[in-house]
Amino acid sequence: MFDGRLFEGWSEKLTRRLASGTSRRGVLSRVGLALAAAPVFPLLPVDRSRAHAATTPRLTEFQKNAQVTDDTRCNYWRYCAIDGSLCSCCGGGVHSCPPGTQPSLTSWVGTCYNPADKRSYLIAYRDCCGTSSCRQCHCDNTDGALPTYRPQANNEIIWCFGTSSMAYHCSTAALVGVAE
Amino acid sequence: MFDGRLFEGWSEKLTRRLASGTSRRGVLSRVGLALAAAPVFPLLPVDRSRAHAATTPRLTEFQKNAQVTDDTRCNYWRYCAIDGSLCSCCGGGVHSCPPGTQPSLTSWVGTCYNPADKRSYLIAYRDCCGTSSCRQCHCDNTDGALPTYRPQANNEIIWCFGTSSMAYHCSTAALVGVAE
Amino acid sequence: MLCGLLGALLPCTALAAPPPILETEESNTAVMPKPNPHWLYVGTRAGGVTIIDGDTAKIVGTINAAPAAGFALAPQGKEYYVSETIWTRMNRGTRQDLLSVYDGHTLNLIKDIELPGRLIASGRTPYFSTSADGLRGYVYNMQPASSIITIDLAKRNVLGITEIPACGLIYPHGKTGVATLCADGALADVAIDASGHGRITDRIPFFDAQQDPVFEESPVDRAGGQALFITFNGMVHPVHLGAPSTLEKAWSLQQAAGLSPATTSPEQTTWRPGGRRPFAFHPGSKRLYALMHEGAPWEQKRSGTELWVLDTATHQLVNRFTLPTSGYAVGVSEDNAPLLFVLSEDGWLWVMDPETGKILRSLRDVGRTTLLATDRS
Amino acid sequence: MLCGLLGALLPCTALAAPPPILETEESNTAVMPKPNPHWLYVGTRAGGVTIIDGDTAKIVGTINAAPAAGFALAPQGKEYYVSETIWTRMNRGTRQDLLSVYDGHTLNLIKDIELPGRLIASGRTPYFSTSADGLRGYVYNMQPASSIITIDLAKRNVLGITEIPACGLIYPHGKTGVATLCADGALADVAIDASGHGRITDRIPFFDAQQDPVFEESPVDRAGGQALFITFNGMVHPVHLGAPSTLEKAWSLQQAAGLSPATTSPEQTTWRPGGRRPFAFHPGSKRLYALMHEGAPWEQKRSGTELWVLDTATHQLVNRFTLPTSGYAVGVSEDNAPLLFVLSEDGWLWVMDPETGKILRSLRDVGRTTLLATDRS
Repeated sequence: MFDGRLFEGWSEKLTRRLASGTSRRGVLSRVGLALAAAPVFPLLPVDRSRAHAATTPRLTEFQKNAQVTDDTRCNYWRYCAIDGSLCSCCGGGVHSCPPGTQPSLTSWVGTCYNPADKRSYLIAYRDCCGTSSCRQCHCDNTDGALPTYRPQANNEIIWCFGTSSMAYHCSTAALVGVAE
Repeated sequence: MFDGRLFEGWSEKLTRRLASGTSRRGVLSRVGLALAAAPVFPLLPVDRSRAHAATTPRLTEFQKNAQVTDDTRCNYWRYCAIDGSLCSCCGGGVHSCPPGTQPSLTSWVGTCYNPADKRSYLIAYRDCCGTSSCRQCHCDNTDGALPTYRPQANNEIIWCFGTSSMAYHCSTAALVGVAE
Repeated sequence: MLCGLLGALLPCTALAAPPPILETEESNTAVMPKPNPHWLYVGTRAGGVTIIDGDTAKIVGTINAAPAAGFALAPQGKEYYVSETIWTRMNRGTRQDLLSVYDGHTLNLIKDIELPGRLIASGRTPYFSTSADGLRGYVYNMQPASSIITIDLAKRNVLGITEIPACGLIYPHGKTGVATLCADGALADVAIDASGHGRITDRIPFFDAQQDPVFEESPVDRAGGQALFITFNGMVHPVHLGAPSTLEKAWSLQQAAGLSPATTSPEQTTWRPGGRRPFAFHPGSKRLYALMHEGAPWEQKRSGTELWVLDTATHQLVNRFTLPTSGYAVGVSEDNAPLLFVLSEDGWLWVMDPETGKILRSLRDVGRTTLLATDRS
Repeated sequence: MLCGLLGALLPCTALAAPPPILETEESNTAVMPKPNPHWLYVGTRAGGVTIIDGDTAKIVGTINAAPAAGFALAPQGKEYYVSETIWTRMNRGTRQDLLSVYDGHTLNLIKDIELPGRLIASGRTPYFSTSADGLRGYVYNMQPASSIITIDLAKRNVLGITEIPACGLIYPHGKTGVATLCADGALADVAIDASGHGRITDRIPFFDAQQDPVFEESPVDRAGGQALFITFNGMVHPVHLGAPSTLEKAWSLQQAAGLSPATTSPEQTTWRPGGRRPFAFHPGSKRLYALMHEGAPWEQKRSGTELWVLDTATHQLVNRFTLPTSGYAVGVSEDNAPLLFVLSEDGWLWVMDPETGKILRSLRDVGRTTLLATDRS
């Protein structure tokens, strides 16, 4: 169920960024965890292991209860690994930060199953930062969430790297590609 | 039921402070509200109007339910006008600040009725300041509590004047005299 | 369907066109929609001012604010103002008293205006307010002498300090008028000149500050200069704010409902106003909304189990609404099709029809409310 | 009684000696009592570390801490350390990463040691810890390169930075030993010299970091160097930390209870470990305490409905305690008459007898726990 065009669109950005200069490569080689600080999209390994064939999905508890219509509820399909307040409840949207906040330049990533098209997608969870905490619609979903030694899948880090303020406000869930 | 000795002991401090220099008097005349910034005891008007004769008390709702044995509960008699966390629940005591905090040098004041001896006492509510909020045993009693234009009876002000930090931690209730 | 017709020859899923793959998305930041009079501004104990659209009961945005902040709006929501105190090291370091100016469209910080001080207390409307035209800001200070700090909001600087000995709180009216309340139970008119300096010009004693004080959150229509100072017992003292201010005939909330007026007697259990912000006034209809509970004196912060609707022209009770959960703060939008807002101690916002009391919408987890504001623009 | 004998001649109250008038009081500040091993240190989401005496379930004191702080103790509670990040203007201004040192007797701030950085995340034990003798502090940093900042706690200065590429978290042992966990499922030994600089010396791969990772809050006895790295599925990997560290035979929590081992299959509903801090280890008795719930994989933060007691020598379940409210974090005092502590998501502390599971004492409104610490002194 891999869609080459869209996924390549996403990985193309990745490749462009990787080629954008020696200094960044220098940083990346030190990071080692495929985690980058500054670019618009985070540098991520593709999560192959948790992808599901469309025909025979073995669903997690979250996936069994996931819905595709209301992005202000914790069981909206994209929120499979979100930890925090939903920006959809705070004046933002599923991939939009509320006014007065900035999206983090890095993010953690989940692989979520969309019950409508039975595909799995890569979701970048970007924190929105800069203003008093929203405190609405708090969710703590943990499908595929990993400890800090796998930071790109960790939802407890305040992911406000690269923003002018690290005050946590809420979290978004942008679709960044199809999981293999 | 006025006890001259004890009350004079308290008012003596007051008088000493009033006589302690021109500069302080200059401040006091500007304040007008009988509120002082620095000394150990706050400068207070005696609350005559809310005192009760021991023989025929007309009790407020708080006074009817007040008890004299457990200073970690909101209905302890001295807490008739307290707003905040009880320091007795936070590692301090009824007139002691918990470790790492400082008592405010000024305070708000209540007149509370002691059901054990049927006397009314002046209670100085001093905030303890300097460390993260305690959050235990929150009470909001309002017997005789007045708006900010009567600050000496106001329990919403953060009374951390004169301490090195104004971070609110909890509130104490020191007995400072007998009400007339 | 073709696969159905073909029966078992091909499974249906194999022939149906697969749904299109969802498109990838960029992250961005929303801006504020055009303000409307049904927006409600709610300050909470934990900090932050939440903006909620009463027409949807959804959050539109959040303005950053420290705990114990004050809040005010420019007309038409062009700017938002937060008065706050921040230390360089959280609970230690250098104290900074600030008036933080936010852009109404982006909610981005425009400027921190440094203040010479401010009272730090659980946020109340008359600790920080603006003139009716929004050109001047007034910050109440007490450290420990009482004063008003006047700010030029257009030039973004502090004009000056006016001492108001033995008085406190700020009730601006019109372009430059300011009233305050005093420890002896008087209303005082304060004249503040263009340099921010001034003095008390008049004093009108009208209440017993010790036995039956007026609520700090007494409602004032800044544009019209109409104030309703309401005592703990429920006596309404209408005052036309001006230079000098003029007092009108007082009336009783209980008498408006056909009851005896409340007294300070501990034995008298009756309906009394109470809560964090017990009153809201709608200038167009001259209606007063009051959170009421049954109880004894000195329970002035107790939440209301009912919301009373009163006609301030006839001094009559128009309606009584039972609340779903006890109300802690009430607000009413200032337009001609108003919405009524009740915040409860347990964190609910109830959006109500002011004519019928019907719950139109609700929002939970709003947090413990301190400030509540609406704007007519 | 005289008044009784005199009967109606005089009312009893007129003759009885009036009770003495209560004495006036001075305000003062308490100091900390002598620490004992039954003290529990609880960090909360809202900030602050609360010290609770398990023998009374009462608060002894509170150490100031910003949200997302780390916490560590000097031996015998002589000093307390908070690693925290504070901006000069709350949510704006200059970032300050600090290791704040508090006196154990007065809880007064002794010094803020400025740090070159730290990871800002919901506080976890292996983000900030000390050597077993308390002479060195280690702060985990990731911005975005992973590193360990080593602090000389006696001299109160930063020694140096050791990069640990592709690894994270800090598990100190002994005087100078440090282990870390890596993205590829290995444990790495880190040698850090007296200048605070160092490198990874050994790597022992032992778990699948993607499918069945080990919990961050896996228990480690720093003094003895005994670690129990436990996976989401409940496989216990005993490691003797050293230079190099050595791996012992793994065993399953479920098998210890006579069940099949848990797998990553979504279809398998079984007893699984979970919570904010699901494990506590008592070095003296070699017993492991684990918060367990019935559920599917990928619910690793779900609170435990039961607390399991396991013998780590025999790999046998010793006891199962049903909890009054679901447990979020567990701790056990390190003395020979230990107390068991369970914090619940709804803010309760349950103090339990580790032998019987009996609730000895409780405290409510503790707040949402992040960190939990005990000390053997």
